[in-house]
Formats: sequence, C-alpha cells, structure tokens
Amino acid sequence: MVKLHAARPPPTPRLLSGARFMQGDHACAEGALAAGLDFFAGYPITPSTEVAERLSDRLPAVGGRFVQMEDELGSIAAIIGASAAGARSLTATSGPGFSLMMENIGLAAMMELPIVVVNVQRASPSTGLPTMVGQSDILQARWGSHGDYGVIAYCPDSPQECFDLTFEAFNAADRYRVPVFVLMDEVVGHMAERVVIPEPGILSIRVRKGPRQPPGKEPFLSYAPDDDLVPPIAHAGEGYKVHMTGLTHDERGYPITDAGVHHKLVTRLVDKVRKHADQILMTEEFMLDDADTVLLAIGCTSRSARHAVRMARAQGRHWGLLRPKTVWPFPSDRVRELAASGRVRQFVVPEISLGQLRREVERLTRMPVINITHAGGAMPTPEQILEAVES
Amino acid sequence: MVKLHAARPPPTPRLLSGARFMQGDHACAEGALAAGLDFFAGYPITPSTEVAERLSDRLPAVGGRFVQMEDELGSIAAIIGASAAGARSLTATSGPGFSLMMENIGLAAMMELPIVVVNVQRASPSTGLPTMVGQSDILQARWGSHGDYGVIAYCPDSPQECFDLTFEAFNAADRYRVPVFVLMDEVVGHMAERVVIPEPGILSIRVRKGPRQPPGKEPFLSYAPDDDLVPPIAHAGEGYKVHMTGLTHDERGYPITDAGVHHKLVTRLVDKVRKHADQILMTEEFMLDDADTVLLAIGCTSRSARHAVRMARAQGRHWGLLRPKTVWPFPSDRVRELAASGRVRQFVVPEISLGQLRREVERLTRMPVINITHAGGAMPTPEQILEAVES
Amino acid sequence: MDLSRAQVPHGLVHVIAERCKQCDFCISYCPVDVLEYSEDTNSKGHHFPVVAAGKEQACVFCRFCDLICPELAIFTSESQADASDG
Amino acid sequence: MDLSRAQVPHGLVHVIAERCKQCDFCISYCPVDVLEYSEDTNSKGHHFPVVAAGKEQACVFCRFCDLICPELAIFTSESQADASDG
Amino acid sequence: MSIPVEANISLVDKHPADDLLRADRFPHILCPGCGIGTVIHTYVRAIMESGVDPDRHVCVSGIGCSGRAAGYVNVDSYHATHGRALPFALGIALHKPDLVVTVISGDGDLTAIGGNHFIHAARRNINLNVICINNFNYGMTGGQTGPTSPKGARSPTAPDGNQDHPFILPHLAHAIGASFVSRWTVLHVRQFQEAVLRMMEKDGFCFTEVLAPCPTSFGRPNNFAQGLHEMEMYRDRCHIENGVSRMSDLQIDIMDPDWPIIVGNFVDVERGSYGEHA
Amino acid sequence: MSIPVEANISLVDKHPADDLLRADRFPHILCPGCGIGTVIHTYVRAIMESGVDPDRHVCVSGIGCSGRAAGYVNVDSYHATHGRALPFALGIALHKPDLVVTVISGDGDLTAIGGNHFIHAARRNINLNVICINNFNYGMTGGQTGPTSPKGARSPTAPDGNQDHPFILPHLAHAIGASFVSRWTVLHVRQFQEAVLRMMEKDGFCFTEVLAPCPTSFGRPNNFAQGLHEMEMYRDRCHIENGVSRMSDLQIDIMDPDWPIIVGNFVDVERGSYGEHA
Amino acid sequence: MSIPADDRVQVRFSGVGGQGIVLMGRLLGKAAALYDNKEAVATQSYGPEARGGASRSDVVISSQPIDFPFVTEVDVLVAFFQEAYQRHRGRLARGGLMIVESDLVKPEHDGTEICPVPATRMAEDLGRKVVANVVMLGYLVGRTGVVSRESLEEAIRTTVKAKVVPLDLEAVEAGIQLARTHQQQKADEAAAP
Amino acid sequence: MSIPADDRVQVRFSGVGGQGIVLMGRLLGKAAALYDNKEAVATQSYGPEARGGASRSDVVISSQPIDFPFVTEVDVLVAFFQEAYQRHRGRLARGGLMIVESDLVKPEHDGTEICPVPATRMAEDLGRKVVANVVMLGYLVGRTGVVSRESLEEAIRTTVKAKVVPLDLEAVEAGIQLARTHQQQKADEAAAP
Ligand SMILES: Cc1ncc(C[n+]2csc(CCOP(=O)(O)OP(=O)(O)O)c2C)c(N)n1
Ligand SMILES: Cc1ncc(C[n+]2csc(CCOP(=O)(O)OP(=O)(O)O)c2C)c(N)n1
Ligand code: SF4
Ligand code: SF4
Ligand code: SF4
Ligand code: SF4
Ligand code: SF4
Ligand code: SF4
Ligand SMILES: [Mg+2]
Ligand SMILES: [Mg+2]
Repeated sequence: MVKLHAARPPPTPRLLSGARFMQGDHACAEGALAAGLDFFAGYPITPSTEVAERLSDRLPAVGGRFVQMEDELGSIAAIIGASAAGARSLTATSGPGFSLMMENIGLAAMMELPIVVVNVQRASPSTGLPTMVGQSDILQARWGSHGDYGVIAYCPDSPQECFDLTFEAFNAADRYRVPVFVLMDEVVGHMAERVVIPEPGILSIRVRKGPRQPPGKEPFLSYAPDDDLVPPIAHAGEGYKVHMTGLTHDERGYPITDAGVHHKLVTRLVDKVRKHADQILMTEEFMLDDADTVLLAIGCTSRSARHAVRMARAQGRHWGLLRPKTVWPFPSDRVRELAASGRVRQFVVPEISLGQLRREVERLTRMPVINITHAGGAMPTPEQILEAVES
Repeated sequence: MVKLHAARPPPTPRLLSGARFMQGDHACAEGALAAGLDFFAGYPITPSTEVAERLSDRLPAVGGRFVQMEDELGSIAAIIGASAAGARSLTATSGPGFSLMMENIGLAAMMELPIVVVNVQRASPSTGLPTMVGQSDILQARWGSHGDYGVIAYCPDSPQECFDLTFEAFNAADRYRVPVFVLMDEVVGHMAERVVIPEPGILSIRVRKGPRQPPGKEPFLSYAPDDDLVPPIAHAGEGYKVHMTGLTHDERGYPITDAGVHHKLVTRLVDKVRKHADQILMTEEFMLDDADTVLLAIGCTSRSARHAVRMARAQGRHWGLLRPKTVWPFPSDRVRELAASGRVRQFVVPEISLGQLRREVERLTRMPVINITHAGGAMPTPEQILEAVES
Repeated sequence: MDLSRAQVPHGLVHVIAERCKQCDFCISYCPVDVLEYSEDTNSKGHHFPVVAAGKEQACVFCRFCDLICPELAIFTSESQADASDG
Repeated sequence: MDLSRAQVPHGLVHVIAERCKQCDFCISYCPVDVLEYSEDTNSKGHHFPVVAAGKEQACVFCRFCDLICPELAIFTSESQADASDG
Repeated sequence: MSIPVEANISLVDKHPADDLLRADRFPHILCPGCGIGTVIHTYVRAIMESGVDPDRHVCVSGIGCSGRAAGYVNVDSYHATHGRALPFALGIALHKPDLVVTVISGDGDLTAIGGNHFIHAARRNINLNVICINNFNYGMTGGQTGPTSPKGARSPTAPDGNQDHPFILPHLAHAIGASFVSRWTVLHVRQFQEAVLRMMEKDGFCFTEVLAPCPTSFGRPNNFAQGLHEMEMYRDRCHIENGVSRMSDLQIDIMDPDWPIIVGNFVDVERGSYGEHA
Repeated sequence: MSIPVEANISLVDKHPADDLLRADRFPHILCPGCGIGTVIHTYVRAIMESGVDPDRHVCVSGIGCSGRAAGYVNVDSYHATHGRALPFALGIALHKPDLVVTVISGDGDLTAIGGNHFIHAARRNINLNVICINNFNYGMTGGQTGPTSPKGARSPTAPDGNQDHPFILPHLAHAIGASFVSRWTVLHVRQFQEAVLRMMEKDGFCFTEVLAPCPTSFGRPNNFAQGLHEMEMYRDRCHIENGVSRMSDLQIDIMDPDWPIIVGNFVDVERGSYGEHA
Repeated sequence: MSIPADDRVQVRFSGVGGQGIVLMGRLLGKAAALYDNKEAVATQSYGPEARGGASRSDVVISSQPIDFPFVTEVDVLVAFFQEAYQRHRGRLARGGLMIVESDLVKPEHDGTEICPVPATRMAEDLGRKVVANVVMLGYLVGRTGVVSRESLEEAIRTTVKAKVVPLDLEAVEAGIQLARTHQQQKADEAAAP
Repeated sequence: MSIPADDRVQVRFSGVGGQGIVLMGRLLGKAAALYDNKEAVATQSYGPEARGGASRSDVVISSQPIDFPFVTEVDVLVAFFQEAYQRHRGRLARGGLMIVESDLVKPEHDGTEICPVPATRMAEDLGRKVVANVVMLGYLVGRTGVVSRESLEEAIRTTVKAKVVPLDLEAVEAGIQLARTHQQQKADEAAAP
C-alpha cells in the first residue's frame, strides 16, 4: 500500500499581507503563493533563481511541494503533470531554460493544462550576459514552440507588478487553460521596492471549471468546449478516467488522425486567446489623452519611457505612454485606434531587443515608428529616448 | 596514444549524377552530400526520418560520419561541435525535435559556427499529426531561441528543390556563419518526383573563409569581422588555439561582461543576414509582371497557389505568384515594391498555419490580405484558393 | 486421499473474434493444445482461435491463453462441470 | 654508500604575487613548512607566500606547492646549489 | 451479445478486463504479434488485483508504440511528449501522493531521449512504478537502432548492424538507486504480473524491464519476423535468477543464439521514497 | 620581469605552464580556495607530459564555475551551453579522431542537465576524457543542491538540508560501460594527474570524478567556509583503493565525519571505442 | 476539383502493408518521369494506422508540370484487398478503371468496369508470391498504356536488386498478357450483338 | 542625465563580497520606502566577477515616484575598500559626499569632501566586526538625514535576526555619534577664520 505523504503543518501564512521591501523575483514568488500555488518544479538559472530559492522555503511551509529538477525539460513536464492532477503549478527560468521548455509548452497548450512559467529575461542570445538585463524573448514567448497555439504573457514593470501579474497569471491560466508567461526582466526581477500584499480575502482566486457531471458511467468529454471555447477539466484521481495526449485528439481526448479534427482543435486553441483578448488585455495609459507622440514600452524599459514622457511634458511636448502589461495578446486594437485618431503623429518604441516590439507596432500602423534599441545588458535611458526622438 | 579512425574507402560516389525518381527527404540527403557533408547527427522523427536513414547508408560510404544520438539536444550540440572542428554538418528533425534544438541554435548563432538543420514540418502543435503536413514552424524558425540573432531559412517546393536548396544551405551557412534551416514540409518530404543531380564539377562548394595568418605567435581573433561582418574561422586542431563561448565575448572569443560589447556583437549577428538579404534572398515569380492579385505561398502550398494562378489566368484574371524560396530573410522589399506598384490590388496568402505568413505580409502593406489557412494535415487546394478569393 | 474425487479444474474458452490478430501466442502456449485456428476470418482477415475438435473437455483452466493475449481477445471461465474422473 | 655525498634535491621558490588569492594550500601542504605569508599584500589585498625566515635552504623541491596551487601562482625550480650535507 | 457461431467456441464481445480498458478503441493499433498488448493486459490485471480502487491508479506514457499503452487503459491516463513521461508522472505523484502512478513506455522513450529523467527519478526514489517495454528498437518510427538494440542488430539507421554497446537496464537502475528492479519478458506473464503488483504496493522508484517482441520493426530485419519467433527465443534462452548479484551478468545479446538471458526480480530494498522525510 | 622585492622569495610574473594557459586572463574569476583552479593546473600539466602536441589537444566545457576551465587553457577550447559539453565534444572527437578531446565540467553540467549525454557517451564508448569536477553543488548559480549534493547538505534551495540520494558517479559510469573510471580529490594532485594522463592515452570513454572544494557556495552553509577546510577533510578521510570491487561502496557522505571516502582508479578495461569498428 | 484540361492520369494502389503497394507507386512514377519523358509525382499514405494495416500509394502522371501533387479523383484504382476496395472505390472517377486482386476482393456490381486480376496466384505460378504487385503493374500498363512497357521494365531494372529483375520482368509479361486477353474479351463483347 | 527637479537622492555602497554591502542597500531602501513614506529603489550588481570580488549596491530615494531605477550620478558614495573607491569615485556628483572606511581606503586629495569612518575598528570595539556595515549606515544617516534614524532602526528590527538587533542598534548609535562629531568639526572649521 502507498503511504500518504504527511503534509507539514503550515507555520507561516500564505499571504504575507502588508507592505514589504522586496525584489521582483521574491514578489513574483509571493504572487504565486497568493494565487494558491501548490507545486513548483524548477532548475536554477540566473536571474530567476531567487524565485525558486524563496519558494524552496515558503512553499513547503504552506503545504505545497517544491522540487528542484534535473533540468528545464523535466521542470516543465513536472508542472504540466502536477496541473493534470489539479495543482496550480509554476516554474521559473531565464532564456536558455525557456528555450529548453519550448517543446512541452506546446504540450501544455495541446492538452490544455494550465501552467505558469516565469521567464526573467537576461541579455541574450545563448548564454549571453547571465546577470544583465534583456527583453528579447518576447517573440519567442509567442512563437517558440512548433505550430500554432495561444498563450498569454504579462510584463511587469515593478516588484509590485511582479506580485500582481503573477497572481493574475494563475487566474488566466485556469480560466483559459493555456500556458501563461510572466515575462519579467532582470531589472524588475532584481530591483527592490515597496510591495503591498493585500489582506486575506481581498484577492479572488478563480476556481477551474470542473465537470458538470458526477464521475461514473457517462464518459466525460475532456475536450468538449463550452461556448467560451474552454472545456471543463477533470483531474487525475477524480474518477473521470480522462485521457490526455499531445496528439491531435477528439473530444474524448483520444488520438485521431484527421485533418479536419486537427484544424478545428488548433483553431480553438488559438481562438481561446484571440476571442477573449478584450478580457485578457491589460495596459497602462499614461498621459495619452492628448498625446501626439505615443511611447510604447514594456517592463523596465517603460520606466525610462514614463520618465521621458514626464521630461517631454515638462518641455511642453505632448507625449504619452501606452504600456502593455499583457504583451500577448498584444493591444493591437488600441494601437490601431491611436494610429487612426488623427492626433497621433508617431510611435516611439524603446526596447531591450533589436526591434521585436517594433515589429508588432509596424504590423498595425504605417505611421513612423522610432525604435530605440539595445541588444541587452543595459536599458535605454530617458535621455536616450528624448535624444532619439529629437534627432 | 589515440588510434586514428580508419576511414572506409568510398565505394559509392558523393554525387549520384543524373536523373532520379526520389522523395524529397532523400533528395535533401543527396543535396547535403553534394555540398560536402562530413557529419550528420540526428534522432529519428517522422516525417524527417528518411533523411537520416538515407545518410546512415550513404554518408559512411563516402567517408563521412553518421551518428544516431540519444536525443535532439545531443544532435544539435554534436553538429555544432563537428562544425567547430571544420565539418560541414547537418541534422534533420521535425517540429518536436526542432523545439528541443532551440537553445543550441542560439549557441550556433553566438559562436558563429555554421550548421544546417532540416525541419520537415508536420501538423502541430505538440505531437499533433506526426505523419501529416504542416507549415507552422515558420515563425519558430525565426524567433524560437531566446534573444536576437540572424538565421537563413529555405522552403523547397519539390524534391528537386530539396536537393538544390539543401546544397545552397551549406554554402550560405559557411558564407555567413549562421544557422541555416531547410524548412521542408511533409508533402515535399514524402512525395517523389524527378530529381536531376548535376555532373561533378558543376556545383561549386564555397570554402569557409579561414585565417589569413599562420597559426603561431600572433593570437588569432576568432571574432574580428571583415567588412562583410563575417570573421574568418579557425577550427579545432588547426593550431590557432581558439576559444569559443555562448557568453558575450570579445574579438578574441573571451567572455566579457559588458553591455556595449554585447550590443555590438548581437547587432552584428543580426546584421550579417539583414545586410546581405539581397544576396541571400531567392524567390520564384510566376506570371507576376501584370498581376493585380499576388499570391504569396511557400513549400507545398505554393504548388496549389501556382495551379490556382493557372486556373485564374485561364479565366482571364490577372493573377501571379511570388514564392519565397528563402522565407528568412523574407522578401520584404519585393512585397513593398509590389504593394507600391499601383497595379496590385490584393495579396492572397494560402498557408498550412493559422496566419504566420500573413503576419509578415501585413507588416509590409496595408493592402487587403486574403489568408487561406489550414492548421495542418491538409493543404489548401487550388480550388479553395479560387473560392476564397471569389467570396 | 481419494484421487478419483479430486476436482481437476476445467475451463470454457471465450473469444472476441474481432479483436484477434492471429498472433499464435494462445495456440502455441496452451499447455494442453486445446486451441486451433478457425476456418473463418474476422473482418480484418484474421483467423481466430477455436477449441480443437476433441479438445472440448481438455482445457485445464490455466488461463495462460488469456494472460498472454496481446489483444485481450480470449479468456476462459471455470466450467460448472465436475471434472473428477469418476 | 657515502651518505654525506648524497644530493638532497633542493628547490628555489618562485611566486607570481598578483595571482595569489591566499588560499593557504601551498603553505599548509608544504611537507617541510618552507612557506609563510608575506607582510605585503598584492593589489587585491591578498598576502602571498614567501619563504619563511630560516627556511631558505629547506625546500626539498617536491613541487607540491606548485601542483596544488589553483592560481598557478607558485612554482619551484631545482637549485644549482649542492645540497649535500657536507 | 454472445453468439457461439462455431460449435466449439464461445464467441463473445466483451472481455472480463474490459472495464479497465478503453474497449471502444479495440482492436488497438499495435501490430499482430506485438508484445505491447500483453503488457497492457498485464497492467490492467495487476490493477484488478492490486486492491486499490482503479480511480486511484494513473497511467502515464511517452511517445512510441509502447507509449500508446496509456491510451488503452481506462484509468486517468496521460500521453506525454517523447521522453517526458517520467517528469510528467512525477508531477502527478508528488502532488497527489495517494495515487498509484505507473509509467509504461518504451526503451527509446525512457532510456534514449528520456534517459536523464530516468536516472534522476530513480536517484530521488520518486514513488513511481516504471514498466519499460524493451523491444530493442524504436518501433514507432520504423525500427531505428536504440540504446538497447543488441550489437549487430540491423536497422534502417544501422544498415551494417549496430555497433554500439547496449545498456543493461537493470544494472543502470541499480546503480542509480532504484528500490525495486526486475526484468521479465511478456512470455513470463505471471511473474511479470507479480512484479507489477509488487511495484504497485511498494514505495519509491520501482523499475521493471519487460522484453517484448516487435515483429514489424525489429523482428523483420533480425530474423524474428513474427512475434512468436521472439517468444520462442525467450522460452529457449531465459533463465530465472532472482536477486542476482553481479548486475553486469544481466547483459543481453539476443543475436547470439547461445547467450543466456537472465530474468528475475533483482533488487528489492527500502530507501525512503522522495518526500517521505518531509 | 623578475623582481625579488622581498629578500626571501623570487617574485616572477610568469609560470612555467603559462604557454598552456591564457595567461592574460589570470588571475581567473574563481574564488580563493576554489578547487577548480587546481584541476585546470593538473590538466595543463598532463598536456605537457602527454607527449601529444598541444595543438592536438582540445578542451570542452559546459556552463558553471567548473565550465570556466575551457576558457583558461591555451588549446582549442569551447564553452558549450549548460549540459551539452559532451555531445559538443563528441562532434569534435568523431570528426577529427586524431584530436585528444577532454571535457572538463561540473557535477551539475555533466550529471544534472547533462546526465543523458553522459550515460549515452559512456555507453557508446566515445573516445573522450571526462573530468567531472564534483563540488557537491551548483557553484555558479549560488550553491543550489545538485545530484551529487550529500544528504543533509544545506543550500539556498534546501534550507532544511538536502533529502535526495546523491549519485555515486563511479558506480554510474561503470554501469553504463565507461572504459576507465576513477575518483580523486584535488588534494591528490599527483594521482589525479596520472589518471588524466591515463585517460589521454587510452581510447574510449574515460571518466574521472575529482572532488574539489567550493568554499563560497557549498562550503559556507556546510562548515567548509574555506577551501582548506574541505582539503583537510579529504586528507583525514580519503582511502585509496584501486580497482575496488563493490561499486556501491563508493558512496560519499561528507556530512558524516566518520564516513570514509574511497578514491582510486577503479575501472580500466578495453571495449573498443566508438567508430573503431568502422 | 477541375484541373485545366491536360492529360493528367491519376492512379491509386491500395492494399495492406507488406504487399509492395508503395513500390508499385515508385515504379510507375519512375517509369513515367525518367523513361517516358513525362511529369510524375508519387505520394503515399503514412500513419500509425498503416502499421501492418492499410497501405496506399498514388501516382499522378501528366505531360504538363504537376502542381497539385495529390490525386483529386482516381482514374485507375488498383485494390489488393477487400477493405482497400471498400475504402477507395468512392474516389473513382466516372469512367475510371477498377483493377482488383480477384482472389482477395469481391467487388460490388455498381456499373464500374472491373478488371479482375488473380495477381497473387499468377505470382505463385511464377514461383514467388511477392511479385504479385509487379504482375499487377504489368496488367495496368498493358491495359492502360499510361507508361510504356519499356519504361516500366527500365524502372524495374534500375530499382530492384539485380537478382530479382528476371522474375519481375516475367511478372510484367504475365500481367501484360492477361491485359491483352481482357482487352480482347472486351473487344469481342463490344463486337458481339 | 538631467532628472526633472525633485529631491532624488542616490546612494552607492561599494566594497567586496562578505562586507554586507547588499544588506546596506536593502536596509536603507526599506527604511525609506516603508517607514519614511518615501519612494525607494534598491539595486545591486551581479555577475561572476562579483564572486568574492567587487560588490555594489545602490539606493535611489525620492518623494516622487522613481521611474528610472538606477543611480545616474552618486550623491553619497560609501566605499569600503580601496578598489571600490577607485572604481566609483568618478561617478560622484559635484558636491557629493564620499564616505570611506578609513582604515581600508586611502583617498586622493581631489577636492571632494571625504568622511573617514573607521567602521571596522568601531565594529570590533562593539564586539563584532560584521556590524561595520551598520556602523556605516548609522554614520550615513547621521550625516545626511536621507532617512530618519527611527526608520533605519525599524528597518533593522524587521530584517535581521532578533538576537542581532541590539548590537546593530548600538552600531547605528556609534555611527551617528561619529557623524555628529564630524558635523561639529565641520561647523567649527567653517566658523574658524
Ligand atoms: C522530440 C521527439 N523526437 C522524436 C520523436 C519521434 N519518435 C516517436 S516514438 C520514437 C521512438 C519510440 O521508441 P520506443 O520508446 O522504444 O517505443 P516503441 O515504439 O519501440 O515501443 C521516436 C524517436 C518524437 N515524437 N518526439
Ligand atoms: C539551460 C540552462 N539552465 C540553467 C543554467 C544556469 N546554470 C549555470 S551553471 C549551473 C550549474 C553549474 O553547476 P556545476 O556544473 O556543478 O558547476 P559549478 O558551478 O558547481 O562548478 C546552472 C544551473 C544555464 N546556464 N543554462
Ligand atoms: S486456459 Fe490454459 S488450458 Fe485452457 S485453453 Fe487456455 S491455455 Fe489452454
Ligand atoms: S493470443 Fe489473442 S490475438 Fe493471438 S491468436 Fe490468440 S486470441 Fe488471437
Ligand atoms: S596555493 Fe597559490 S593561491 Fe594559494 S596561497 Fe599558495 S600561492 Fe597563493
Ligand atoms: S617544492 Fe615542496 S618543499 Fe619546496 S616549498 Fe614547495 S611544497 Fe615546500
Ligand atoms: S512496430 Fe513493433 S512495437 Fe510498434 S506496434 Fe508494431 S510490433 Fe509493436
Ligand atoms: S562559487 Fe564555488 S565553484 Fe564557483 S568559483 Fe567560487 S568556490 Fe569555485
Ligand atoms: Mg522500443
Ligand atoms: Mg558543481
């Protein structure tokens, strides 16, 4: 007989409510705990290691499971498995590890098992500058696994948002049954600021949509979507005898070799995000109402951009900032709207990548896009942004 | 003492000159052999396995080395290592394996070690439909590894082109020291057609640009680029005592933690391809001169598109086809030119993916883009293309 | 001990013909050679095991044919009949 | 055998002061305690090994300090001097 | 329905184990004479005899013919990507430690691409039951050489015969600390089933290698064109030695007709499974 | 320049091994008391004594502090991604079989993320010399628990002490078929150098585990705050046993002060290295 | 799908694994593409369900470049097996030709012209059952002329192992002979009142 | 970089690993952000070269939201070590304050105001060398008032292990006392003719 794992009594609370001075990596860990994190599997990598280190202490203390795996391939597979058993599960990594996770991110998408992956971006490609900042995994987060699928990605710009958006990430993953990424960057991951963690009862954790039938005779259709395109989920051990596979499958979850079924399935996987973009999208707009120049920036770079807006305003110029908190889905409609407003003359896109974000903006407008790029290791400063626009 | 590996005498010729009836996978293997392939490492995966199977027989017979590895992570690392030792090296895989190779594709880019990777695309994401066609790894090929880097990708539309473009791929890899992909699809990989292999002496194999100094006292700068942005290369065993790393490095190849060096290095990696796009780009134009409707399609899908053009022309309509043989770099200038011609009214993009190619076209023009998509397992037929445009 | 009254177990063979792929395992490894192939084939063209003529009472209910069958196409049940040789 | 004429090998210690990180290995494992730390420090603030006072002739050229040094900061050469105890 | 169309046989349409099968998917896709079906059969029998509610059994496979096992058993079942069955199963087993999680997959899935997870799951003594179906090749992709392919075996990627040394899987499992290690063949159904039952009742990382014919991919080029041929070879050459002491004696050379193949339960120790200590 | 600024020492600025070092990069980035420097030292000494032209030596590392080794030796040297040093080296070794390819990397690089390549390169008996610097943790990333971390060792990811069973690396290397297997510590410089020389002259997959202090990451939380402390422990507890027969005796528990640590050359057999047969 | 008028001929071979279905496609395609100066594309079905199960290969032959590589409808269907016949008969074009292994397929009477070929028996008569597929190819070529006999023979000579060539050529001959007989019968029938 | 006029103060702590440099930044930032109702951002240097080598931590404090998180120039530089002093002195703003561990740093006379603090010796006098960093923090607070003493003390109380708190508070006191003395001396000097 199998012995039950004796869970440790929780000596510390899940929610460290109140104001704390905390680095982004730790805030991210706390956000996950606040969201009900059950299971973390990971492999250390700079600059994300602090997420794991904090959870190695905090998660078991609240009755969850922390596992340090042999590599990132194992980490991502383990959190998908845990999710299949009903866990809110997380891994944290950086570029090289994120690349290794690509195959199984596709599995999570195909099995529709909710997971959250934190990628604290560093200067890339390859091993690059492990301790220095990058923002160039943005397109990888969208397209890095083979095939078409839908994902959601958040880009926090502060430790507070590392907490807030990691919390959101779990709700979104469970709501849409897609892989959700928290695309941090080394700057927000390592900087410490005030982080206010709400009192218990304030944050609401979304519960996964479960079967509406009792387990038993009627076979449960794991992949029969509701009108919202998302099927209810049954977990290992709940008696529904589910089958899940990365192969193209029918509503029962059984493999089927059929192009029509494949097309329908994959279209739904993409549409789950596409058709709910309105509900998923989160942006910050700063002084945008009367702006003729729109800065679009994410993560730490948006802090420089925000400052550049302040400086420009101080000089009487009409600048504003559109900050995607969700880079995927991208706030395309809002960009199009701004472009069509008649007011906006130009977009300015500062980023720590050689034009990944710019491509998205370019796709949406024929307006001039001023791109201020750094390949990694440093972020554009407010002054560099001002200068680039002036010249 | 190390024993020398006794090479088998080559009983069969490298070039199977003449006309053959061959499937695309085999033609791809022959193209690699024609290009001087020295080293193949791979792990079987449908529908690319035939590339490996053919080479397991043919490559050792011409004195090369075939290794079946334990997985795709090992395969890609092995061919990069072999390239470091001077080998023309190849691996072949499909979506799931391609995803697993992403991390080390970044290493090849960063070390500037030429490699060729064949991806015979199948219906995806995840395990998908292993035996059926897909074209949805296009954006992954460009963005699948973390960070910014440059790549070249060819999309053959027939077994003959599997031969021709695989041959090209090796020359391009050696010329620019970037990872080069042959993005086949299951249809071209598995279909058999006439393939004409030239007589010896017709094809010219580009020789890697080597050091212009003898090995010895003067330290060799592995990463000091010439005006063409490409540094000469010295291989293991040639006496130059090179050092290569995936970390950000100086011209000597030594790791250096410096944002400025990083920016310069990565910008060059991207520019190597960007600035030579003219020389790298290969397209087919079919009845484009007076076209008002431009079909843009790759690989097997372009065969339906070409046929749709014929059918439309038979009906007196002015259709034409622009077929990127290199999908990366993308023929952006040509698309912009066509859009600006005043003659072209619309673009039609049929593809076996949910809009990956369309995004590229959309980025370049505000003109209507009719997108005919299939998620995988089947390709749009000529009639479907005609119907989609009519409606 | 009265050997004549010992009950030799005795089995009845059941076959799900459509599942059988004619792998030979059950037939080859029946310790008392109870089984042979049918004349008929199933819809995939496979002959399936039947009890050989004259072997109707031979099955010793060892269940090996059942356990070894990769298709779960054959099983035996214990016969009601008393197999004492009385 | 004339012991008085046997040549005891004798070593001269060389140090690349800037490389030393003061790990103690050479000093601790010198079989004849030849070494001790310098008064001075190098530019990183590390004391480096020097030959202890009175140990100028003690090095037996075993090379252990050299082999063990993780910084390749110390080595010994065989002294020309005849170390016979005559 | 039970139509005895032939006089001397009872034709039925349901098997006593059908409740534990996804019977609507039968006949399965595996080839005639393939041993994988017997492994599936043994696994469901073991579930029936385990005394544990089927709802508490979970089956995880990777990709390959063997990996199709999960798709045929009527318990919660997962068909992970190639090589990742073990960490996927680990996630389930550690999150719900009251479940009995069995991994059934192929030699390629578990010991080629999945080799790293194999050695680490065993090292950590994760509470998993692992059935490695060793058919000496990658059946699903057409029979290429794998890490258990015997020396000399011909395959589409070893046209002149394999020259690599194969793994001795029980030796490897032992060296990395598995709590239970056994090897059987599908011919040894009874002993194999006992081993599976033992794994189900035992804590920690338990491993059984089961040798199974793959007539289509491995057999054809290597003189075992039918499943039965390989079964006959096992009948002729297998020796049972429980608790064998020299693990290196477990080497298999099936190409050598005189080579004895040792099967048995080799290791059964207590080590304290992962998480127990918490 | 050779300025004896202190009377009783000869201060110089060049080491006799400097030609085999990238001396302009010294002092290296490794911490005071780190054992990796000694391994680099031993490797270059072995090159000097190997009788093989340094131009025919190649060094490959992965990522980690140990992985920095390749960057300091003045032979063709490659610093692959984390875990991929072995297949990278395999590519070199098989394409240019006349080169002497040595892989120097960490326990994490070679046996955590790189574990699969390790077992397969050994199984195939690829002609590589592998020096695994075992410092019982992931030094580079700050000391997290790794597959060789002793039970009970504290780390940033095991605040209550590691509960996993560590690998016995020589046992594992043996089980997967390595041709040469040894274990030494950096204190055993001479024997270690002999082992490296033996690997250089021997064909096939040769493996040496070398125990090395990591005072900064492993040492601090585990009572070896200085490199010397760990060296002293090795001096006190190591037993040399060449050709040990029971590989499981090679278990290490460095947290237990009474536990004997066995070092030695354990395996040296001929198996025919990969490609020999061609 | 309506293809602009050309002389496109679409042939499908269907059976189960092991019957040499794929080779038939390759030989026919090769004959057309290399020795008949035509364009030809051969494709085949893959899939786990093909494992020991259904097997199919298609050939499209034309004097024009072949854009769309798959058969759109079948002009000649060769069915080696009952299930294959059932599965594919719906794809046969009006006026298409149905060739069946007459010992293994029991065709239905639906107006389609059926050519019964006891290929396996004929192959057995030649001494090796495995050349049934070549017998069938011979028949197909004899009956349709989609490629020349010479081209088919050349395709065989350049593809199969040398020692098999003579037998294969005999098989072609046998097939062609039967085709001639059938053609004659058909002519006779047509001639009959 | 010109930042719009606000009361942004930028502090840099520099030394070598093991001197508690990172903790200093965290304590100062925490004091400002949690107990002084200011905005504060703390950052630090990472990198393999920091391994046992150079260590640096920065704090930006302001009453306004802090967008750009890094120091643009240094208002207060605390140098614990000669090399750190050398490396960072160029970043000091005009009129900035340079605080040095006076036993470990030999500053050059370049017109910058130097505050020599023998923090290690003072810590040793208190009984534990490791509180040198807290002595330094006390000095910094006493000298600059960038955060209140109470806030610093609260930050200490909520951060370090309980048993260390009393000693740390003593260290703060010692630092503040020295700051007072220096302030007095400065006033005296200014008053002197
Ligand atoms: C990442 C990846 N690489 C390769 C494959 C192709 N593939 C599928 S199954 C398989 C091997 C299966 O071998 P094994 O596990 O022994 O199972 P068997 O088919 O022999 O039962 C391979 C290589 C894949 N699906 N995914
Ligand atoms: C794919 C990937 N994952 C994780 C890392 C982070 N990382 C760098 S080195 C290392 C561990 C190094 O441990 P080891 O090989 O034992 O070397 P050591 O530093 O202890 O000498 C890790 C996890 C990485 N660089 N790449
Ligand atoms: S149960 Fe045993 S004796 Fe009876 S038919 Fe089956 S194998 Fe034969
Ligand atoms: S064992 Fe099963 S599949 Fe095989 S012949 Fe017997 S009944 Fe048929
Ligand atoms: S061993 Fe080397 S680094 Fe260590 S103290 Fe001696 S000279 Fe210095
Ligand atoms: S060579 Fe030997 S004896 Fe001489 S100083 Fe070095 S360790 Fe001491
Ligand atoms: S190919 Fe082999 S392993 Fe796969 S189903 Fe067929 S016999 Fe079984
Ligand atoms: S962290 Fe450890 S392994 Fe890394 S350099 Fe420092 S002592 Fe060596
Ligand atoms: Mg297998
Ligand atoms: Mg280590």
